Amino acid sequence: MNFDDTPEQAQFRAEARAWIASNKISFGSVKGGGFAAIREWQRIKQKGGWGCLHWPKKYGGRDATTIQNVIFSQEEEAAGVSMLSIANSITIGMAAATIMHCGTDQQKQKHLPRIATGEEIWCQLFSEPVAGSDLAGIKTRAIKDGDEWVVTGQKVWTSYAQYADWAILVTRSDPTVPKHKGLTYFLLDMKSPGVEVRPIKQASGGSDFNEVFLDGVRIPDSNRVGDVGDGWRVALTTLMNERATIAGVYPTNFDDVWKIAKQTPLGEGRAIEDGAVRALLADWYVWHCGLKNFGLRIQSTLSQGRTPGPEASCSKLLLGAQRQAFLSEAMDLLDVGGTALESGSEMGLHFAFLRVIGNRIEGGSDEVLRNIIGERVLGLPVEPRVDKDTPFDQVPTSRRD
Amino acid sequence: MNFDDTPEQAQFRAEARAWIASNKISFGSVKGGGFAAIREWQRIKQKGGWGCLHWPKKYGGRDATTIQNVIFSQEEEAAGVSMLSIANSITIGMAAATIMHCGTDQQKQKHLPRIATGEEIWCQLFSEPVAGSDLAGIKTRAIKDGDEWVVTGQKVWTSYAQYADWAILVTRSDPTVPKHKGLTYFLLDMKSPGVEVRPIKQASGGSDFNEVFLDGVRIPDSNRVGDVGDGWRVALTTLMNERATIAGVYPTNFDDVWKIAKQTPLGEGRAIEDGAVRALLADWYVWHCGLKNFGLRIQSTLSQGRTPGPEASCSKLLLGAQRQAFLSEAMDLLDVGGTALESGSEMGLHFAFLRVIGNRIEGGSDEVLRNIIGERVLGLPVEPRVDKDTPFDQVPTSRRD
Amino acid sequence: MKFEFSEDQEMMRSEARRFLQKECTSAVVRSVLESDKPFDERLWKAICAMGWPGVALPEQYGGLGAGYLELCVMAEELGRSLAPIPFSSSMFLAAEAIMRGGSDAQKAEWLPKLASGESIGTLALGEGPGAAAWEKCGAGAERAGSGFVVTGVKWPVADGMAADVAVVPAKDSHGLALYLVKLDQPGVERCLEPSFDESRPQGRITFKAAAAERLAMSDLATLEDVINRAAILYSFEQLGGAEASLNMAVAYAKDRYAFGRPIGSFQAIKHKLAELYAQLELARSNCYFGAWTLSTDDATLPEAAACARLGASRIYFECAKECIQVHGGIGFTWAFDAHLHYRRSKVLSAVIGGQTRWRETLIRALERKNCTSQSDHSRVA
Amino acid sequence: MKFEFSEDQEMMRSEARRFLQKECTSAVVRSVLESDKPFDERLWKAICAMGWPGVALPEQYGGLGAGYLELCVMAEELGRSLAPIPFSSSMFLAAEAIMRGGSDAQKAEWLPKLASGESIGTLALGEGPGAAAWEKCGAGAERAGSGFVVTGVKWPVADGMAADVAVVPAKDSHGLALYLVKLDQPGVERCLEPSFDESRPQGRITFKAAAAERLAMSDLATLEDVINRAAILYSFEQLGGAEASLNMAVAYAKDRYAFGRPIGSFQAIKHKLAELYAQLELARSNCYFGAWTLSTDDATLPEAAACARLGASRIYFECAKECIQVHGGIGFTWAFDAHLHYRRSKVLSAVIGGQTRWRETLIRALERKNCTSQSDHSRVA
Repeated sequence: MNFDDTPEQAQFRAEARAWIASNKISFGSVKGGGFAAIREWQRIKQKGGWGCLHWPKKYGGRDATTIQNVIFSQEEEAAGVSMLSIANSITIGMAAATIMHCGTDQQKQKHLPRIATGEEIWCQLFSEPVAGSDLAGIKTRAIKDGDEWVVTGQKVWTSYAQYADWAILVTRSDPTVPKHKGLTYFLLDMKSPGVEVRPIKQASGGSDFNEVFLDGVRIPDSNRVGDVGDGWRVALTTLMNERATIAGVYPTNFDDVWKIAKQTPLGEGRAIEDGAVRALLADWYVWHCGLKNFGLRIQSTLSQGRTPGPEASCSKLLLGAQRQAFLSEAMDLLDVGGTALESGSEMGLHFAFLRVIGNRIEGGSDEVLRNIIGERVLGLPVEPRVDKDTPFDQVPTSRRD
Repeated sequence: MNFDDTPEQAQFRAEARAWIASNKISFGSVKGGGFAAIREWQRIKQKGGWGCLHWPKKYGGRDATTIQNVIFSQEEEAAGVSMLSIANSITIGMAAATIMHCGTDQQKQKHLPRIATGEEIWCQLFSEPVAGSDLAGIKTRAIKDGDEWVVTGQKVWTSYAQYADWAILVTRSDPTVPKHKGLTYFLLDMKSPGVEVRPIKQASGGSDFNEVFLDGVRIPDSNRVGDVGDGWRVALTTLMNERATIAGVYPTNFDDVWKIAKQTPLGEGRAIEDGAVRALLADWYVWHCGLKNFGLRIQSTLSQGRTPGPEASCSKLLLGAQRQAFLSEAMDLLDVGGTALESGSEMGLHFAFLRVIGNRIEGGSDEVLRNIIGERVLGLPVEPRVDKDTPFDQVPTSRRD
Repeated sequence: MKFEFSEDQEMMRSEARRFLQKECTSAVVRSVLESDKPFDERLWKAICAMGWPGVALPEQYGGLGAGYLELCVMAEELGRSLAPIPFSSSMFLAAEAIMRGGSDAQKAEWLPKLASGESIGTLALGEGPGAAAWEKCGAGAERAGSGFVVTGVKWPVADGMAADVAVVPAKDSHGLALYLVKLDQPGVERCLEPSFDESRPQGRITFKAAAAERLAMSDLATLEDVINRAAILYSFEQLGGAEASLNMAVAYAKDRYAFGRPIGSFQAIKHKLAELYAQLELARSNCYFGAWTLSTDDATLPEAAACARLGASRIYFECAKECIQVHGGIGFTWAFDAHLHYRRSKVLSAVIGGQTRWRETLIRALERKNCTSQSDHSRVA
Repeated sequence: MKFEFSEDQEMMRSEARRFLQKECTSAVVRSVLESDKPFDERLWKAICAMGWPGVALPEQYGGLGAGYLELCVMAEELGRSLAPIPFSSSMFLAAEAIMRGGSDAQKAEWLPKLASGESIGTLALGEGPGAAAWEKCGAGAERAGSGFVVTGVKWPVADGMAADVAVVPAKDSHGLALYLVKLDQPGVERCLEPSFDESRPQGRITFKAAAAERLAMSDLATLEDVINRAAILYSFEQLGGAEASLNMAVAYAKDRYAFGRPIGSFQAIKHKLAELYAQLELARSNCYFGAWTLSTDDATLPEAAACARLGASRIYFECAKECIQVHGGIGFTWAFDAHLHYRRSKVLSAVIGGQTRWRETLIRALERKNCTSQSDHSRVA
């Protein structure tokens, strides 16, 4: 065991660090901020040859290894620019990855260069109000009309839809066959007539997500990815890359609770002097380190040139519910004062305690992840399925059915 | 809300108390102890008119109300003789109740008087190695032969089988129909040839239960309860009474852990001075009182002349796993010394910590109780069943099937 | 014995529930959540008109004289409906403090006004974050003429913007005492203290030599007694909220289909809800026992209050949290009501001190009794 | 970077596992559990013959000089197979204490014997129930001639009946120090101390002015250092046991049918096992980090050791407990092996102090660092 770079890795890291140091920008340094800055950082990176490291050379990448990708991300984080790249992970990590694996040559030629330079930002149109965990249950209908498809339906939980130029989209092209067999996958120009984006206000107050309404939106058949009816397989390619994208960012709030424990009165002294608080801090720290060290094991896997399997979901599963329980205890330490904004805002505690609700749902709910680990890691048998071999339009979707 | 007896109840309680005080015996006061004493206490009670309070007069009872039954049990407990009655609860609470509800007149005539006087002790032959939670999956086969049935199979988890004169028994009389429809219920003379009782040694060291092997045991058809193939309905009658029997005895060990916390060193002082230990004690006490007060609500229901429904399972569900978790914490307080027998035996802690394993399994596992509460109390829908309408001999019972 | 509410009490509950279902809709709760108003006046007035606030107060003070069990029933229904009104601050805290600590004159002056809703009261307990011992309070009081003046800052104060009068713990030369302070006077400044649950706004109140009256019986023991009694009443409010969120989750689990089945048929959902139901019933049982001690002034009230509060605080949060989880994405939207309970559960579990404080309160009460635990079932088996 | 075991280490693991599957069957474990023998001699001799005990010891002291990572691998496999031998007492405790605290002469005298298995060592740490601070130890030492004598009672002592020599913490005029005491001398009396896990017997050792030798480096810090290092090694033993019980449960969940389906297809079982697996992987990650600090003598060893120990103690108990539950009735029988892990998990989690003690150890270590936590991911998001 060692945490040392190989000589090649060390050299790569040094180059990356030097390049980032002399080229880095910030949200504030770009006019318009936000996605203008995100696009600009991608443009600069690509110009310098760092934009799409792991892509093949012919699409503007440099055939980098996974660990080189990891090293570059680490250096971006160390330089404080990682937020400029993370926000673009749906574009690079999911849309581009899917196009690369399953797209036509024409689609690759058209989109990959523009993705590489930050000219195209993408969003993901998968989930629907009726289909969250049961993603294959989507109802958004695509009907063939000559060389085009006409798409109508409602998508939800779409990050960055308001900024996106393009979207990856799963639709139902045939409701008379079993659910996984009637799906078709498209690339959608978000400026098409009939596309409407509405932000969703979350329980936490912010709006990280949107609803996207599709009303008679026309998509050329040339924007189809994979065969008609083969959309589930393409979607799985995207989702496999989603889990890789979400893994790794784990705010545990340990430093926050430590500060709270040191500052907050309890009984005759400070909270940190109390045995129960010390036990809480200890359990919190063990969990915090567990997530961190689990992440190191995933990095090690990548570093050895292997691809992490479904077991990588462990940290996502153990993040949300535990973080929520711990934050609840932190709120409790503040006692009567814990519900006032000042005590909360100082630490970002109230926001974290509301936002954490989403951690257990987004990117695979706890229940879905337990199924995945149970079935794909431990090899436990699946449940009897009442919906799998039935034509989709005969699967019950409400008590009335 | 009040905890007062009505004048009638108070009078009944006074009579019961007086009678118990002047008639009570102990395990030690009867030659042979154990079941000899249990039989003797039942005999004495019946002689005094207290043996089977809630039975109809014609079978030797006095048509008592449920609350009178409860009051008598409370007085037995206060007088320290409740263990003499609890051990007889399978006989009175389950076997006699089933005979009373579903038995023939002849069966009632034959058994009820002898049960009332302690001459018959009964055990329950339901569970099998292949059928625990899925009780209707039993395989013990009953084949009709003239006026008799020939029964072969293996039963397990049978309390008191070594002391019992008779048993209530569920068998499979027809494996070619769906599982719930091919069962038949019998009364079995435990002295029949082919009955063999073997104690099971538990993980906790003791032997509360037995295996009972049935090898070509002949049972006259007159000992059948209910119709051929109607055994499931009869068994449900028994089980309904089992839950009522198990409810109410809740060792929480709170006094034990309090003592441990006061006596055990921790850091520079005693464990009870530590905040984490105080938090543990508080949570333990809240749970302890919750179980106690929940029991009072069940008593109140009985006292009002109503029958508690499946929601009475709540306390059983919340007993085992929580008690096990708490006892584990108590062991932990003893630190290095916690695994030595002296520290354990003083408090009965090691035994409790092993025996509690069974609390989560016996009398309805936690998983079964959650199904019951989910479905029968909250009205949540059942799972799709692959075994319900299939002939029993075609239901898969192993990976080979 | 009868360890449940009476038929009359259950009838009162049905009426209250019917009324609140109609008059305290989610739109009413949100009208306070999404504005700066300190409470919903229309609802408060309607409730006062029916005499609910005074349900447990003696008739001589303008109350209905029904009793504490009836107040518990009301609390449960108000909690169920997330009522955005200062009922609990005014009645569980201020009125209780005056009943327990006030002179006859103080009772006669204030209780009728609180009972009728003409005045709203509260207890100004908090002094910022942390579970410092109550007696470490920073506010001070001193004699001024025939009365007293109080100086200090209290925050957050539940219904601090709605209240006309506050009971204020402050230290004088004898130690901690309780003072009645009218809030519409020059010596009092207050502002909205943004709260984790804006449907139950809190205030920050600064007392600068504010004119005050000392409660007749007025020491740390009185304050503890008031808080213990309030804990039982709040525990019913929490119980109502817990049951409402659990019911919401159960209903959704029956209606929502995934994979061709109602999601409530999956054990992941079914067992979660069954476990919550069982925990809720255990918590309810402790609340009932608390109610009984409150209605009979039983000596075990302090432990019973702590058990009720600890159990109810925990289960309300659990139900509110898992209600959202069962709903999935929709549960995490602002437009859906599940988060209202998530927020409310945290505010109610903090208002008279959190779990850390109450665990300690409970253990101290047991130490005082030298652990004669309520039951003798407690033996190793 | 490479945060996993090397190919060579994994090959060593495979060989160890193959050997133990064959030679350390449940029958071997039960032969100790159900008798008074202090360990299984045949297994111990075979293991010593292969040089396993000395895997991490320098070659000059008769070890293989492979390193601590190799010792961690061995510990995991011994834990997996419930090996009823004094490996951990002798190597994690006694040999570590002598390595860290012994003079060259002490090392030269004892380490080769421990490495070869000619002698068995242990650390006589416990003085009855409770997590009293180590420095409150009741045993005492004083000079006697050119050496020392130790007086006191230690119980329970892991492998106390098997050991030939014990490292004994005792107080002398300078405070706590560590003494080497041979156990076959008149000043030592010992008896079997019946244990929660009789497959790992414990002893009670009474020292009555027993001749002793003081370890050269010998103070509270040395003791703490030894215990921290042992914690990492034990955590691997615990990890192995945890994985074994989880695997047992998973296999049964695939094989056992109820309601016409394998029980592992029910979410009640599937999700329980998935959750345990995830928790186990988190615990494993902390153990790996501990192993790395042990192999590099990194300054973060104290925190890393506490994290490894707390996580591994918890997950072993959870896996052992839920393994029984998944098995239902059969899991609760003596004849079935699940309870062996239930027992072992508790003994291993107590042997160098329980969770209460280790939580405190961890927080003190963090306080010393003034909380420069290992990561900077830790920010509110």
